[in-house]
Amino acid sequence: MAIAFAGLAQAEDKTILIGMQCDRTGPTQVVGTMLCPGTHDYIDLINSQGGVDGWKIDASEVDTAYQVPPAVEEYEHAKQQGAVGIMIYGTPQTEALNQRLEQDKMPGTSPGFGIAASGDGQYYPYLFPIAANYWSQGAAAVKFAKDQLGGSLKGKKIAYIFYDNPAGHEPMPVIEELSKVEGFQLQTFAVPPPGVDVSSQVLAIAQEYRPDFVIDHTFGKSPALIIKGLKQNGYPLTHVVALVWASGEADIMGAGGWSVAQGYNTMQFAGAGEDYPVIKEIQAMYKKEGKEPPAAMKSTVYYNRGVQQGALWVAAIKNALTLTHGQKPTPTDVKKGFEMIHDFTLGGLNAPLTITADDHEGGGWVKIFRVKDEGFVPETQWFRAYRDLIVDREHKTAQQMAKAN
Amino acid sequence: MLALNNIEVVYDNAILVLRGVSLAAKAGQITALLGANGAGKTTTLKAISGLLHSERGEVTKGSVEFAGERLDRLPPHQVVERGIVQVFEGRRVFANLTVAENLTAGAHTRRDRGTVKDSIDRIFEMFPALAERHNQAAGYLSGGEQQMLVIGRALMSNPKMVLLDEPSLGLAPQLIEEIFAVIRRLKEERHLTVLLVEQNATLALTIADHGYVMENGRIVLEGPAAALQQNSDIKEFYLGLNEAGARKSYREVKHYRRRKRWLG
Amino acid sequence: MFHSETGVFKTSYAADMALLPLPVARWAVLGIALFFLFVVPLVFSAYLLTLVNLVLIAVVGAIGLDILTGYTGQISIGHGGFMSVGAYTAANLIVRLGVPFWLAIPAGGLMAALIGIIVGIPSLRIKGIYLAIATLASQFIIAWTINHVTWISGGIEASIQVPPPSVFGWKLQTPEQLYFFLLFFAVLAIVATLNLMRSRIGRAFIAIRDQDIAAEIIGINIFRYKLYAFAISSFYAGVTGVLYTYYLGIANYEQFGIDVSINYLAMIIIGGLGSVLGAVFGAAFITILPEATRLFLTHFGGVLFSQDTIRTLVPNLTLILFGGLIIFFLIVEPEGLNRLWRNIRNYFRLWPFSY
Amino acid sequence: MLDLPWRFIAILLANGLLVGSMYALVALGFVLIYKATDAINFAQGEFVMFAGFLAAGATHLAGFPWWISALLAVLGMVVFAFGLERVVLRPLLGRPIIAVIMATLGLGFVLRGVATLAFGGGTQTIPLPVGDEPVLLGPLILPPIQLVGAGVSLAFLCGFGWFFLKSRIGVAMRAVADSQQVAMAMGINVRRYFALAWALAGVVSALGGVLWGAMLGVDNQLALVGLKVFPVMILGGLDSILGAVVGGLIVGVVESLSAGFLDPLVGGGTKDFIPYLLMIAVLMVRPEGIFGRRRIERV
Repeated sequence: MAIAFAGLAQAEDKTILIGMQCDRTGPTQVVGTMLCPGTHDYIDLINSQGGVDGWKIDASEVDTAYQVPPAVEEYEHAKQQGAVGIMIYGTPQTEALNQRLEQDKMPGTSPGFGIAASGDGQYYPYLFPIAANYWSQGAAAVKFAKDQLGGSLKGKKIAYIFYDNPAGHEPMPVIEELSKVEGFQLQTFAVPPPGVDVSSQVLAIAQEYRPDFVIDHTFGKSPALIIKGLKQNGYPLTHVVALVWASGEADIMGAGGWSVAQGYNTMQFAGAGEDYPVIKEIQAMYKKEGKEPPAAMKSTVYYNRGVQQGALWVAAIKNALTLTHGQKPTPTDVKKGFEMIHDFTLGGLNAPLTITADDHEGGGWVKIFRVKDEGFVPETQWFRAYRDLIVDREHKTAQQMAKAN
Repeated sequence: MLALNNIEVVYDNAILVLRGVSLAAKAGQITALLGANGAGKTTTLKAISGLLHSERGEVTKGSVEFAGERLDRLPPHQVVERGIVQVFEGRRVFANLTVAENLTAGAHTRRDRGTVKDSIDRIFEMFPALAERHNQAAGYLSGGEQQMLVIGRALMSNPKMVLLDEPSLGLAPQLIEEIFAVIRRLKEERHLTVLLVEQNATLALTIADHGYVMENGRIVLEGPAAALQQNSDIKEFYLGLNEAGARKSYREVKHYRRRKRWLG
Repeated sequence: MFHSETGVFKTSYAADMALLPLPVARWAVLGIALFFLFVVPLVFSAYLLTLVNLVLIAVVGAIGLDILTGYTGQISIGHGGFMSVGAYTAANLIVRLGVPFWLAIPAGGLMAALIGIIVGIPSLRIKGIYLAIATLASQFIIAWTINHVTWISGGIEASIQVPPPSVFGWKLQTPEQLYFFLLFFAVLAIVATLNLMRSRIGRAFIAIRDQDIAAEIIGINIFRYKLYAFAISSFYAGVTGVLYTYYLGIANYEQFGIDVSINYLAMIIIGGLGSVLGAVFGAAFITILPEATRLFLTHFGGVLFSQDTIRTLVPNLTLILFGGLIIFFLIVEPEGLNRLWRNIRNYFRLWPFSY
Repeated sequence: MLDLPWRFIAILLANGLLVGSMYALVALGFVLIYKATDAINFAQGEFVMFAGFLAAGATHLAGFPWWISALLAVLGMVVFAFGLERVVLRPLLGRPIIAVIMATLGLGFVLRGVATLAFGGGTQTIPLPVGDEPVLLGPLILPPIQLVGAGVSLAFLCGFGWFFLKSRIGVAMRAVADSQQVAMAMGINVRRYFALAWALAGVVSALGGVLWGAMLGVDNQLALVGLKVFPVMILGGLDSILGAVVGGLIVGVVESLSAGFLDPLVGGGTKDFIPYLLMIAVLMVRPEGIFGRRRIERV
């Protein structure tokens, strides 16, 4: 039966297939249910405008529930159906698929998570983080703290509160290294899974350690609890910066709404809010079809990241089609297409992203949005920090990995 | 008052345990049901109290009637509401509940909740040993005290009739006498109807008015207690008395024949 | 396993105890062997083979859990933990010492067995729900340890990338190449367990499950056999972990969470507790269920729902089906898929004289 | 000894006690069912989540004020628990423990799927009329929602404690837990009490859902609260209400102190892991938990 299905999908004309992994169930479902509709909507928008040079895009979604075996299974499925690449979701999944991508010469994207060193396009030729990885995020957080604290971190105290899993550990070495460079004192506070109670860590930060700045790299329920807890302990939220997965509307809602989170700084690799041309276009598309825009759109942080993911794939395919002169691109063409993305802003929703064969991260840009009134207000421009240090670390780690294997 | 009319009990839709048992217990009397292990005495009690249902047993033929009403289709709590309460063998107290709580649980079906406290006091009068330990977990009572407690607990439901299953089992002779004295008193003072299951036939027949003997799921002998006490078979098999001292071979033959008749 | 007893007369106990007592069974096994050796690899697509491969890995783990839970009656909600023990043991040996697969796999199993014995020690004193939660605790403790001891986990990412296994100099990378590798271990697990359960140890396990105090009275050292069961079962789990590691290319403890432990319990319940064949059925069923739901809904759901609804519906319906089937089998068919299979088989048992 | 950070310790202790009493509330749902019916509800976390969704849904979809929403959640959970007992648990009576464990685990999956389909995948709030300004008590800083949560939890725990110890129905429930057969012979309708136990667990879950939901926001992650409860129950003893309270408080305090003092030493989160270690240690010494009753098994 499955063989027949596979045949059906391939029979459609002029369609370019992308495998798309999602997490609509499982521990990170709050992200997936908001992010994936964004990707679909953007691709629907492009298709409704006639596709990319006449090619329709089909993002074939599968729920992996944040587990690795289904991710591998689905990767194989997508590959067999002739997908030109795969949107991965989840750090362990990225690690598991990395070897396969290289072996099959299939491009895969891991926006904002995955293997930090994979920004190095030489050693990870088929893996595209296409957004600031955890190292860049950590460095940017330190830079933001430095700017907020008057340009110097000498003798200051910074607290790093993190989800106690591998992804939560990832930015730590960068922040530790920067503590030596910038001369600040660093203390780390772990939130073990499932992270439904962080009150004692918050007390330890606000009552005992009393840092000048807090960097929050937690997931799930914890960010909301940290916002609420710090607030109740009288710690100023303007001195808290959250990395990208502690920066969604869900976290603000969980904390008790916008009024509670006033001043909280969120780090974004896609713009937050609805005020972007592409979002307006999607809304117009829904209006034209006489449908309500999806509820997920209200959760702008994750939804916009979904739109961004879709847009970057469309951009890569568009580039690939220039290489093939309108013929159906191969996965390798799409890889090259990604590496041709230059100064791609998507009307401000995206950082000025430039991906090259060396830099698959696209510069490591982020932007801080602060909670103000009933929404996110930009606090900084798109920026990046300690770029040399990050790139150097990416190279070194990638080389080590290459040697080990 | 209580009448079993030719009942048949099947467990698990397969095992026939009672094969047509008929007996009657007259109001205000003690009726003894005697028989060896596995004769079906306890099953008979369960058929009356409705507890068969919880053990996947069923009354497949005949009827159980109490004061003119059929009982054999009722769930156990409704049987209790109609005034029949069963006391298990083996002194099954609620081990983790205190003595007083055990008694309260016994009064569960009573509507007149205000008077439960008085009833508890009356039980304590009847069994002073329990009064001393009213706040202790029942699991820590001695065997005799536990037997008193289960009888007291049964009385808490203000029953018209009590089904007593082997109250003497595993108790010291002196305690047994005490318990039996209480049973007799209950009959005399409260006019309680009692169906007493016993292996200890001597004792049972001393306080019973009427007696039945069961074997292999049927009644094989019945009569007034006094008559049964004189029955030579009863004497031999249950009272442990020999007719004569000498054991001769023909007596063994006769024994076998009589035994066979019972098993028939 | 396969029965058509008509015309077969056993003349010795040995014949009665034989693994495949009937001639027809031998033919059936031969047929199945031919199917898996030739038809599957030649006809199935790479994607279908990926599914089959995941089933084969799951078969090893499910049989292992069945030895403990189905045969010995000791519940474990911590098998995910044992799998990660196997995975990291093997990954470290492979990456640091370059150990070949035929050493890495038993090594992973043995380490898991060792940890399993430690977890099993409380089973002497505690049982039922308490034991279930103690095994759950072991899962948390194992995960915590791997996450925080970088000597085990190979760094803060707690992921170790592993090169593919090489057999006689062949690197096994594609689903087709890995298929025979995994098939070998799945068959080994099936045959070994069928034999184990016919042995003295297997009979002791079943005695403990059915009535542990009685088993002790007839002279079975319960504690020792419970530990055997834990050791053997976690050995299988460890091997499963290593197979996953080879298959996925990484060892990562996050993929062996509680959900995995529950998945494996679901496999043996839906398949039928205390039956090797049931564990195989269950492993296949649970592995294929999400895929089947998805394919069905994406291809036929369009009549009723919009694409967007289907995307939300598929994963959640899979959850509901998964949970619902567990409940359904527990209530309606406690002996699981295995029973359904036996019903079919019994029909043929006395064939052609089935009256 | 004297240079210990006493103020910090006091803060952590107070925090641990507050959180612990809310753990105890969730554990109570579990204990109620185990005590009365011998069944283990591994879906307790999902019960809490589902109740949270009911309350949040009533607030956001139907626009009810918070107290009507909370009431609806209680009612909804009671009805749900009744139905569940009848459809799922009753057929499993007398089956091995693994059957009930797996059935409730399966139920957890069903509830997660149903909740997402019915209420969406986003995070919803339960706006209880509780302020955000912390209550200052000497050196202690007490978040009002936690105070309310702990207060309600303790009130209910005391209420249930009284109910179980003193009321006629409570005595009957304990009698059923002690011996179903004897309870039956005493005229206690055992099935009705099973249903009652599940319904009470539904009430407790609804309270837990509203309180925890107000604290954490309502989404599927709310079910994770259930995971915190296992060490609580085992420590206290599965069948003891007092045990649930004491277990909850112990786990709360141990977590709080270990996060405050142990974490910096080992560089990782020990909060979740220490209660489980403690639990295993207690199991080895007292397999029935601190307040649990020892079971006598018959061959």
